[in-house]
Amino acid sequence: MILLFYLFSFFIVASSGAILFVKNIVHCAFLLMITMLSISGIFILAGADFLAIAQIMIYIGGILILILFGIMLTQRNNINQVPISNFRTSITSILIIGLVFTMLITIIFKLDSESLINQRQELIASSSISQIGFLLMTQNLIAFELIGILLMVALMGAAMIAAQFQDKPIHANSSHE
Amino acid sequence: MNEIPTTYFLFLAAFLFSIGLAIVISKKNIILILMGIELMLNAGNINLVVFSRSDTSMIQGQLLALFVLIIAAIEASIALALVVLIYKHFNTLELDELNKYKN
Amino acid sequence: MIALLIILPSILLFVVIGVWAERKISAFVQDRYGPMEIGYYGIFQTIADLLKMLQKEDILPTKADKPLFLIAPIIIFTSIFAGYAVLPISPDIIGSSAKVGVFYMLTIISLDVVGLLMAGWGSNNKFAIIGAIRAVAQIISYEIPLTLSVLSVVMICQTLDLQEISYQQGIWINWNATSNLEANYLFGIKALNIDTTQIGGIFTWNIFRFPLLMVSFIIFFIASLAEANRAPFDLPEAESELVGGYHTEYSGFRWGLFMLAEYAMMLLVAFMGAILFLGSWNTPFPNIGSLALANWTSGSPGTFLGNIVGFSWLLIKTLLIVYLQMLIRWTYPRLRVDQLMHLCWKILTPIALGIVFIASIWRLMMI
Amino acid sequence: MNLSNHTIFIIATLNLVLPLISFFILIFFAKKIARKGDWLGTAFLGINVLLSVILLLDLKFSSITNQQFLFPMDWFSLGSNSFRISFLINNISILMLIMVNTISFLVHLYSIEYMKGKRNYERYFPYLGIFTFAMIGIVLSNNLLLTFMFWELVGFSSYLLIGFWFDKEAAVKASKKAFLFNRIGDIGFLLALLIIYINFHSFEIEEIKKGFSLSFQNHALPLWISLAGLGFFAACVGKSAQFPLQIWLPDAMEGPTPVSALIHAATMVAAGVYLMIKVNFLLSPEVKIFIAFTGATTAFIGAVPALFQNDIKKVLAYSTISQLGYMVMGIGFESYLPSFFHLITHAFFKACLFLSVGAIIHAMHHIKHDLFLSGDYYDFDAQDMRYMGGFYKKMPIAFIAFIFSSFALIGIPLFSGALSKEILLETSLQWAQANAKNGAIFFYMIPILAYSTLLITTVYMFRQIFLIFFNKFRLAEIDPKAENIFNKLKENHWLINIPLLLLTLFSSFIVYSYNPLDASKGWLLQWIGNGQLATHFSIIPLLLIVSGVLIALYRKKALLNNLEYFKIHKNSNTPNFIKSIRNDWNMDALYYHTLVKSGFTVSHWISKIDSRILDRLINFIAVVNVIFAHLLHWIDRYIIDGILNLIIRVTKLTGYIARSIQSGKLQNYIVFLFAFIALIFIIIYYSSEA
Repeated sequence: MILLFYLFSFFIVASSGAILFVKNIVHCAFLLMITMLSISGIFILAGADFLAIAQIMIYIGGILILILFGIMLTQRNNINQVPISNFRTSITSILIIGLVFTMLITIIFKLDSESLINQRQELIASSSISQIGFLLMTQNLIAFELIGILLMVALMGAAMIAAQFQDKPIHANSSHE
Repeated sequence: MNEIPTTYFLFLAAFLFSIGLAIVISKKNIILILMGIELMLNAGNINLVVFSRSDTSMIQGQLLALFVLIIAAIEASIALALVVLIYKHFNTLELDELNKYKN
Repeated sequence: MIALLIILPSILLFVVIGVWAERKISAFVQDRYGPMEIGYYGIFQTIADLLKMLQKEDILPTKADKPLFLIAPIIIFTSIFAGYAVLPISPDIIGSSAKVGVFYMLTIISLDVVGLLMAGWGSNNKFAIIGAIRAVAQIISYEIPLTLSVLSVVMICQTLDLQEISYQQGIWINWNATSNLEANYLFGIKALNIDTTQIGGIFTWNIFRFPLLMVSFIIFFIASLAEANRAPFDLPEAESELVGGYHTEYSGFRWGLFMLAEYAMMLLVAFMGAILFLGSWNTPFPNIGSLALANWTSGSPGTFLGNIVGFSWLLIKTLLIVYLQMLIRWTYPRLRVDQLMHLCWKILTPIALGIVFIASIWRLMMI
Repeated sequence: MNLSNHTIFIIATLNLVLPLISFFILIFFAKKIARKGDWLGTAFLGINVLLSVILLLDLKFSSITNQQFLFPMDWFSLGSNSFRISFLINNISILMLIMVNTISFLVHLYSIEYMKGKRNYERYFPYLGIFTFAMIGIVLSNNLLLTFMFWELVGFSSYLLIGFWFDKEAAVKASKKAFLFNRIGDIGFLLALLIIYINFHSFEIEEIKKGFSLSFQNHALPLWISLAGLGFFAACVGKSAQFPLQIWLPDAMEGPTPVSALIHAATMVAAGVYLMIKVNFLLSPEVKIFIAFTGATTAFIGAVPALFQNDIKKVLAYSTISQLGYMVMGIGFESYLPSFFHLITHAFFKACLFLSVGAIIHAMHHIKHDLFLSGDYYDFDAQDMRYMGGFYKKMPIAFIAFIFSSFALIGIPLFSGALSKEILLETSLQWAQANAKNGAIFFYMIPILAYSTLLITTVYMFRQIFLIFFNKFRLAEIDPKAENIFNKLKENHWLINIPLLLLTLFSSFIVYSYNPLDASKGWLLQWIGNGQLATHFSIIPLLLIVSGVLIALYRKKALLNNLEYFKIHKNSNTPNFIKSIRNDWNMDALYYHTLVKSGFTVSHWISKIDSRILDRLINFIAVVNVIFAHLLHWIDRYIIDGILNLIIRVTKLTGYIARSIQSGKLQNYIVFLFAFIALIFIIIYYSSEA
């Protein structure tokens, strides 16, 4: 169990860290896939099996594909030319990230470990799916409905924007700019 | 079944969050920044799921994480549609380039 | 572990036989012989082809994105093979009896999509990328009716666990239960008051528990064809337009992996169809009074016989579906892209949605 | 014929509104309408005449005697006070209405021919319309404030019409003079209105009457009310050209002749008298005596200059002043009905006089025009009687009209003036007798002035008749060519003659009374006054008239001889006092020397004080100010500005720093966001630690 955790953690750390340094944006996207898969593994280890599958479904089946499509539609001219961030921004970002990371770690160390004891062990053994379904349909029904509406509206909006893009004759290529 | 300590997950999430933040701050491509944002959201999700283990009766953490997932999907769909549109208009996705069109 | 040991060889075997069967079926459809030379009725033709293929040079295009190009076929095959993990192949043998089995199966297909994109992009070939994009668009679109039709089954069965779904469709419905015994009724309607729990057979299959699932099964079948990029939905690899689609640049063993993945996918969706709609590993024969055909044609779970018989029934059903897939491939013309989308969004999806809706009401009549 | 109240109200309102409509139509669209819309205005007035005749008949033959209709309506509300206005229709106002409408209509008709081809023709008829509207407003209104408004409107339209030929300097000056003199009276009106409102909280005459009878039934009138009455009388003095404000009226003759006929003879000047009749209950006995004296004085003072006038219209103007004096005198005697009666008769015969004189002037203008066409331009005054003569043969209708109406003016029996004037003269004598009982002989001054005015009137009217109609055409003596033209002169157009003939009819006794010698039994006085006046015909006026005629005949040669001097010397050897009398007793000069000059002197001194003392003081203050300002400037420049500049610099610096943060780059914002989160965390962390 703990070994699996270390394995997934390693994948997460390695792949997400690699995104920072890899210059090919498509590779970044596939590294992201590995990260997501590993995160879903972490979810399973944390006892959220439904969420893990949902993670794969939404992130890999949805968002990652969208990102890849975005990349493919926009990177045809300069496939491998992701500009490297300049020195100043690197320094500031390293500083900031170091600060934030230190902060988070400090907070975690300060946490009261007593309160973090896993109190749902017997539940984790089984699946959380029926409970999620039950809660979604009772206590969180409004949120559930609202997010459904929101999702539909967003998809329609995205389709509208994309349709706009299609209607326009492609003239924005270099000659004008 | 030896239980994985909660703090391990938290460390992982903190790391993931920092990486996401780093990507958001340092990268210049909009799509990469989006990826960074997704990573940060995932870090949050890990925390939610893990804290949900300490919840005796409910699994509110998991529910919230589920909603976060859906919101992330919405955000990504809209954002990528916009990205495509931006690319069509300016023929670039580099923030520094786009900054020229600010005015 | 047993499941892996059974499934992996059987997939390989299936591919070998499947390719031969395909050729034979196409020959049958086109009223010719097909491969006849090697082995009895050319049964070893595929093995010969396989040997030839393995000897081929593994070509890596210069401008290709090397890591993506190399990893893509592996990811595709792995993801599809991962789908077999939750497949119950007999009352006892299952890779992982995950509670979210159906969901997992559907999810795995998304991973396949990523692999396709990697292959298309990595080849740095315009046929490949167009093929990949077509494939992805098609797969993502047909995931909707597929998922909806599966969802209607889930509505009736009230579980995502494939093994549990399997148990529900036969006489062993209460095998594992210690309390609150479940019961099956004719057409799932309790009001009819015809208890089919011990009759079993075809009467307890899902398409009988909720007859509209027959329609749902057809939708599932059509969508699964599209998911597997099979004709008449083989636009991503339409030879006349795109040469070889996303695997244009592949050769040798890696091309073999694609082939393997395709047939594995066929088999996987066929398994799924059989499990979800056609009673899984349950016998089709019902107990009619003292003529206990169901009991006679299925061993009780936990016994060796039971597993063997169950696996046989499942395999028969699955192979029938595969046969149907192949027959369709060689009889139906390919769809245009707009027809493809029209079929998906304007015909299948609304019907599937309607069935989900009705299923949710039907379920209320079952309890 | 009994019309319902509603119908009467509608007819009255129509009467009021029709001229206004004609005004609005003509002022905006006259140029676009055929004949510049003269027919439209005339037609509207014709309808008005018909309507007022209907009203008259209705009232005259209604079963109720002395019927009156009051039409109150709410005008506007101020707070809780709703302000009401009302129309009053009784026998007096209906007679006024008939008079105003008829004369206005006839003048309209007359003007169509008389004003034909004159410049600004399109403006003439709208002006007449607005004047008629205002006049009818005064007649109908039973509300003092409303009356005042119409009163001012009358003054304004009179101003417009006097200055109708605004390119003539004299006309402009005359119009201004008339306007300003009217204002003096109007101040009295306004003050009176204020007093009335303070005392009675209303402008409604009916309500004032009610309040008045409640408060002062058997008491002497308080001073305030007397003053109010005096104020109204001041308004009357201004409008009706009473002494000492009468001098605007002769100058007003600069307006077109029909206008003079309508406004400065018949209607507007009568408004003052009409107002006095309306508010007579406010007049205290002292005020009445004052009014009587003023009226008598005006009658006399107006009559004398007429003796010496050469301008054909000015004679009539002075006679108007004189006759108005009679009316006002009548008010002073409390004999309102005779005054009103005289007002009516005077209106008709004076209009007739003016119109017939207008016919003569029209002819003279023709002659002047033809002379100009024959190439011999000779600039002479077409209104100067000394050039006229012998017109009776050429223009018999004008002659008859003039003779009849002048006889009416003099008061010769059988003519309308005799009926009304007789009563006034008689009353003056009775009044003097009544007042002089206590030995106050000076009250006899009034009958003496009145009777002597009668004599003078006879003389100047006969003089005018001689000058215009008899003898020979004197212009021909100066310019022989005029003889031919004069001989070819024809009778005037029927549009001029028909009004003349109609007015001539109205100048005869028959319209007012069947008894030519006693009007008190006539229908008019019977109707309006219930025949309470018991007057008898006396011989004195008749004797005076006969002697006046004799004097005129005797002095005929002398009067005509005047012309010989005129031919050569042009007025040179006229005695000074006659000159001064001719110039209205030199009152213009008097006003100039007393009021204007003293005003100038005072203002001169004031300006001296201004420049010597005030200016220096101000200069000194200014210098001090400048010094102070310099000081302030220094403070401003170096201290306040310095602080301000410091603030600006600091702000600039801050802004520069802040701007560098606000780069518009999202990533920078995120950096700052997290940096600050970390900062806050550190602060909280270490503070909780400690």
